[in-house]
Amino acid sequence: MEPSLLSAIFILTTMGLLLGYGLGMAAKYLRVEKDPLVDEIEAMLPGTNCGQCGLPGCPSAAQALASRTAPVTLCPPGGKLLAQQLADKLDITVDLSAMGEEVPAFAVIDPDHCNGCTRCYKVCATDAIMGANRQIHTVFTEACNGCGKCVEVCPTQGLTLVPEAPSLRRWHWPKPKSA
Amino acid sequence: MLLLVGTALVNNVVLVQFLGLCPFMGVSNKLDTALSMGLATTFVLTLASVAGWLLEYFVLAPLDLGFLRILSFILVIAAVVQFTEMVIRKTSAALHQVLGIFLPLITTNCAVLGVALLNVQEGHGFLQSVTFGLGAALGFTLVMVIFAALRERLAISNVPAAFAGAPIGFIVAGLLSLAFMGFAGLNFA
Amino acid sequence: MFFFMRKRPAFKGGVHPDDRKQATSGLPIEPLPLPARLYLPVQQHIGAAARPVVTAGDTVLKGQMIARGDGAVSAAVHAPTSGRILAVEPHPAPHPSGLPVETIVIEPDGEDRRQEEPDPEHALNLEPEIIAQRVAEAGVVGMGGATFPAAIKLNLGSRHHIDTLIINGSECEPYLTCDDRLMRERTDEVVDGIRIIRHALGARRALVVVEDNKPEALAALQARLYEMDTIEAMAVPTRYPMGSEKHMIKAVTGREIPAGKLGADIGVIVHNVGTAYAVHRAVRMRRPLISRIVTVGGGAVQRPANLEVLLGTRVEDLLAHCGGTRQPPARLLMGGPMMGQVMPHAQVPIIKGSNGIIALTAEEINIGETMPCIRCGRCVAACPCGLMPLEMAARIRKEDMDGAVDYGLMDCVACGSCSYVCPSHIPLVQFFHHAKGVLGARREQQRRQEEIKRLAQQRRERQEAEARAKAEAAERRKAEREAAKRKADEAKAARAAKAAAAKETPKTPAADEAKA
Amino acid sequence: MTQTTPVSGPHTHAPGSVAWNMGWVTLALLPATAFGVYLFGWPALNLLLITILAAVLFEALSLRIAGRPVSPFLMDGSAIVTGLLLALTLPPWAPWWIGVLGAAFAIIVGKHVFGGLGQNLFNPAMLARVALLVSFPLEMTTWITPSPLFSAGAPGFLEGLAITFGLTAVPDAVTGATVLGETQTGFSRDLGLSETLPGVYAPLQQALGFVPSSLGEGSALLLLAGGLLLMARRIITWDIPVAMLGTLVILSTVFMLIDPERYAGPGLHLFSGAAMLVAFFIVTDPVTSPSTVGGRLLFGAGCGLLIYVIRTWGGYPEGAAFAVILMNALTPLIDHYLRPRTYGRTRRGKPLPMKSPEATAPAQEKRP
Repeated sequence: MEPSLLSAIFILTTMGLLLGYGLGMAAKYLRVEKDPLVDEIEAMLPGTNCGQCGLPGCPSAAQALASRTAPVTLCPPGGKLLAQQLADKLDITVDLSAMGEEVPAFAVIDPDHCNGCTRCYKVCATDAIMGANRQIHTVFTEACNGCGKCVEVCPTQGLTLVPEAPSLRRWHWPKPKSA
Repeated sequence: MLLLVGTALVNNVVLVQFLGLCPFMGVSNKLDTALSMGLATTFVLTLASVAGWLLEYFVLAPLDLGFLRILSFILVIAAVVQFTEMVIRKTSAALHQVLGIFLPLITTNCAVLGVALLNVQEGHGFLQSVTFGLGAALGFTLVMVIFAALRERLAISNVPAAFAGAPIGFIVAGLLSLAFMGFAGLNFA
Repeated sequence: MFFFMRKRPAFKGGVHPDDRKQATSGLPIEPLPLPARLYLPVQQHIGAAARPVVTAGDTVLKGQMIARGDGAVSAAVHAPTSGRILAVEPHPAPHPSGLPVETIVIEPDGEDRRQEEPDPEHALNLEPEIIAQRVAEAGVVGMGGATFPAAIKLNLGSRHHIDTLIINGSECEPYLTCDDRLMRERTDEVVDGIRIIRHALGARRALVVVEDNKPEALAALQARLYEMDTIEAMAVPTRYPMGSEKHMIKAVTGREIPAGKLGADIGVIVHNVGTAYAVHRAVRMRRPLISRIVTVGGGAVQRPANLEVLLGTRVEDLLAHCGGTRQPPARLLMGGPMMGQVMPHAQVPIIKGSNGIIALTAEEINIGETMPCIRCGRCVAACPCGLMPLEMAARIRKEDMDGAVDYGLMDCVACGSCSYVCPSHIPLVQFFHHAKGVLGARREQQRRQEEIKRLAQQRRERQEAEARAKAEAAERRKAEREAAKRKADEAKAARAAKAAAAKETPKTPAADEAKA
Repeated sequence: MTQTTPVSGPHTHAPGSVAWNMGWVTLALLPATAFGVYLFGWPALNLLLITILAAVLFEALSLRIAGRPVSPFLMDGSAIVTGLLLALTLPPWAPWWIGVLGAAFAIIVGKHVFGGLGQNLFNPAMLARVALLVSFPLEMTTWITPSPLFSAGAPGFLEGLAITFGLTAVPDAVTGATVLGETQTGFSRDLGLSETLPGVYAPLQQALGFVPSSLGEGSALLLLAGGLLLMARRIITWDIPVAMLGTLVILSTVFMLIDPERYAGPGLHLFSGAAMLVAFFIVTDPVTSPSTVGGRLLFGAGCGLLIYVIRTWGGYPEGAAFAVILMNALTPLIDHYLRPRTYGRTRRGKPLPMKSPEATAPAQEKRP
């Protein structure tokens, strides 16, 4: 073993040790707790655990988003607005033109079909449906976010999702054509 | 001083010597991230050229371990980058999250290692190697900021779909280096 | 040559459209005969729609309130003439979208019988609150086109120290001459209205501001204000958008309203000349706002005129009165060409804010094909609010609304100067209207999502509370059952012990069994 | 037909359009172009026509590929202006393929790759000139001593065609160097200005343009006249030309006072090379210059500074093209930081502080 080889090994190991030790100290001194990202994303989601994203609930959806295994457009009730916020949060550029300019839709109960079986308001995540046993039920449009779970559950197909009619208050200018 | 302007403009690290292209293309989408990336690289690069010089003249030259130069430089640069990453993660998690993978990548940034090695190759003294490192880093940051502003302008203009994103970025980088050729042969004699 | 000697410009930016007022500035105000039907929308002002207080079939007198203001920011609507209410139903609103609005339809009976009116009284010794209350009852709103309920501004006088009241007679929109004629023909009523407003606000001085392209109006006002010390008439250079509140305050007092604040916060309130006239009729003459002066103009109109029109009269009646249109207009506008809106058809009613009906031909509009933006910066120079319209429009085109807000979208007053000067004919203002609409829709969606998140949270808590309650109840019942079982065991054990004791003393068991 | 779909915003418009602007720019350039063609004869005319034709053809080609409607965009004249400007900066007797290649680079890479009119980041004409200068140094620096159109030595029509299409080599006798080229070679042979200049530089002659130069840059006075016309018609704004020429004059005067031997005076800098053409027609291209007055002043000053630096210390005798491209690269940065002050806000964007303390004294007690 020539001397230069020996000294080479010696120098590198000492430098490695020295720098390793220095970084160890710095790591302890600059420690940062759990990644706060997941909680922030969960706070942004609607929190109704409606399952339309295919994941059991909003916390697991947040987890999937944080680990970037799920697209930001996974949450229909959140719509384009939530997708845009999530995209900004995770700093990814996403093409939202695919999501149509969706008009909020509300569940509407057809009185002739409703036999008061109360299955729908048990499953509604926001208590938007009101009605007693064997009485015709009604839907609070204010509280309904159009998640559609009640439509699936209703035995007599009395529930349908109806988009909101255009009104002067909600109307806004279309985007002009640009050359 | 002349050396500083020379390395920053005349043979700019990115546009003339074509070093450090991956962060140049990767992090230049937004102006403020490009600026912070430039500053982080300046910090690392200047430290690296100083450490490079110290290593060369106090350790490698006396024991003529020239063959160890690249290995030891990379070791030191990696340590400095790791330290920088910890500082950034501590000070602003947002910036750390935005820079993301490109922060540890400074270690492999060819400009950082390149400048350190050039220092040794040119036989710069201590002061010269610091100004050389600083000049290269300032050149890098300047060009990063200019390029980021250009890409932000491209982001809001309707570039044809075939060129949108990276392709137009490469074209603009090419045109920018074409422009920097104007500084070729600039000497204040 | 004397470019430098011009005194400090009133405000930065702005444009000089050719004012094209010659056609109607010389014509006196002429009343419009009573139309066949009157269509009065409940939403003629900024704020909540008024709530109808009449139903189909009622007969109403002239000046009777037919819809009450709903809440703080609203304005009442009154019957312009006596007649029968045909219906309260949706009719097309005077809005480019052509969407319907709740409208009260009156069939005039031609007698024009007025509601019995208390006789006029001296208004200047009334308390400001009473003045504001009368103005609110009369349904007076900003007549310049903004239609902000005037009573609210009068109440501002009590909460802020107002030192200057500005009466906006600039009328910087091309074609419109309704304010000009009002100032010339009804100077006394306007001046009286100004004195009432100044008294209500407690303002130290009042300034009637008129652009120097209307010398006759200025002369009329100055003659009338000659002996008054607290009210003066003031000429300002003709420049669009002098009529905008922010820029009139800057031109007259040199002060700027800080972003997010009101004029009242820096001690200045601006009212339109028409509003002053309406305040005079409401407070002194005790007459509600039932009619207004409308300029009918534009290249396509046979005989332009300034008409005094009952609110609710349909645009087609105005056009018919002015001899119809020479050719189908390229665009039929309500309001001036700079900030006015395209009407989908002529079957829409005149409302409190419509200061003009302009039927424009294609040449007058100078429609050009929209070309891409060449970043020439003329819109930046023209913007009176100091914004960068091209940068905002570029971001809106890319659906980056927040980027547009960063560039100052919320400070834009949509005056139209940028679109006016753009060489590429880009409809910049429509981009900004679109962006504000989308942001409004987003805020609305955000509010609904928070609401729904709160409801979902409430439901979850209710369910957990129920589950806990059920669990406790089950717990309690279990505990009771055990207690009961335990008691039963003890009782059985006690009985067994007694029975055992009874075996040793056979002689008394029969009695025990009978008793047990 | 009455407008029924909702159309917002102002329903009246100031006169003027993109085509109107481009038309005026072409008009303002005509005198200098005509003089250049007169000065350098038929080959110059051939080169000019070929370059403009190539520019228009490539524009039509790019529009078709991009699927855009060809007629409105072609008619706006921006391709003609780009072709014309490029031709004016080329050496007068350059071969035809220089013109065609330059037009291709300018229109395709310089403009349509970015997305067409208004989207390009660099001035197409200057970009093409830089690319040609770097790739074909010989053809781009063969300057011709002026031989007016019908004078003795001038090539006839057929000869002109032959020169442009490269059939006959350019005779050496005819070539000469521009003033800047002369000073450059003089320094390399470390001759002071006092030795090199008298033989080459006569201020009046230089201003009028009877000197070797590129096709359109000879007559500084005609270019100046064209520029002032554009300013009077409000097609271009005064700030960029004044800032650029001002900086050039100030720098050259200061350095001339320091060492007249080494540094040329303002007269030479203004009237030689591309200074006038660039100041009024190229640097004021609205697409690649900042959109605020402050931004434009800084932009012009930057161009003047870079032109002076490259001309005096740089490797190339004429730095105008590089200077313009470099400053174009800085335009987005200038636009990002130099913004106008918004009404009711401070220059940094915060709402204005309330000057008079918020006197909320109720109105009662101050009633007169």
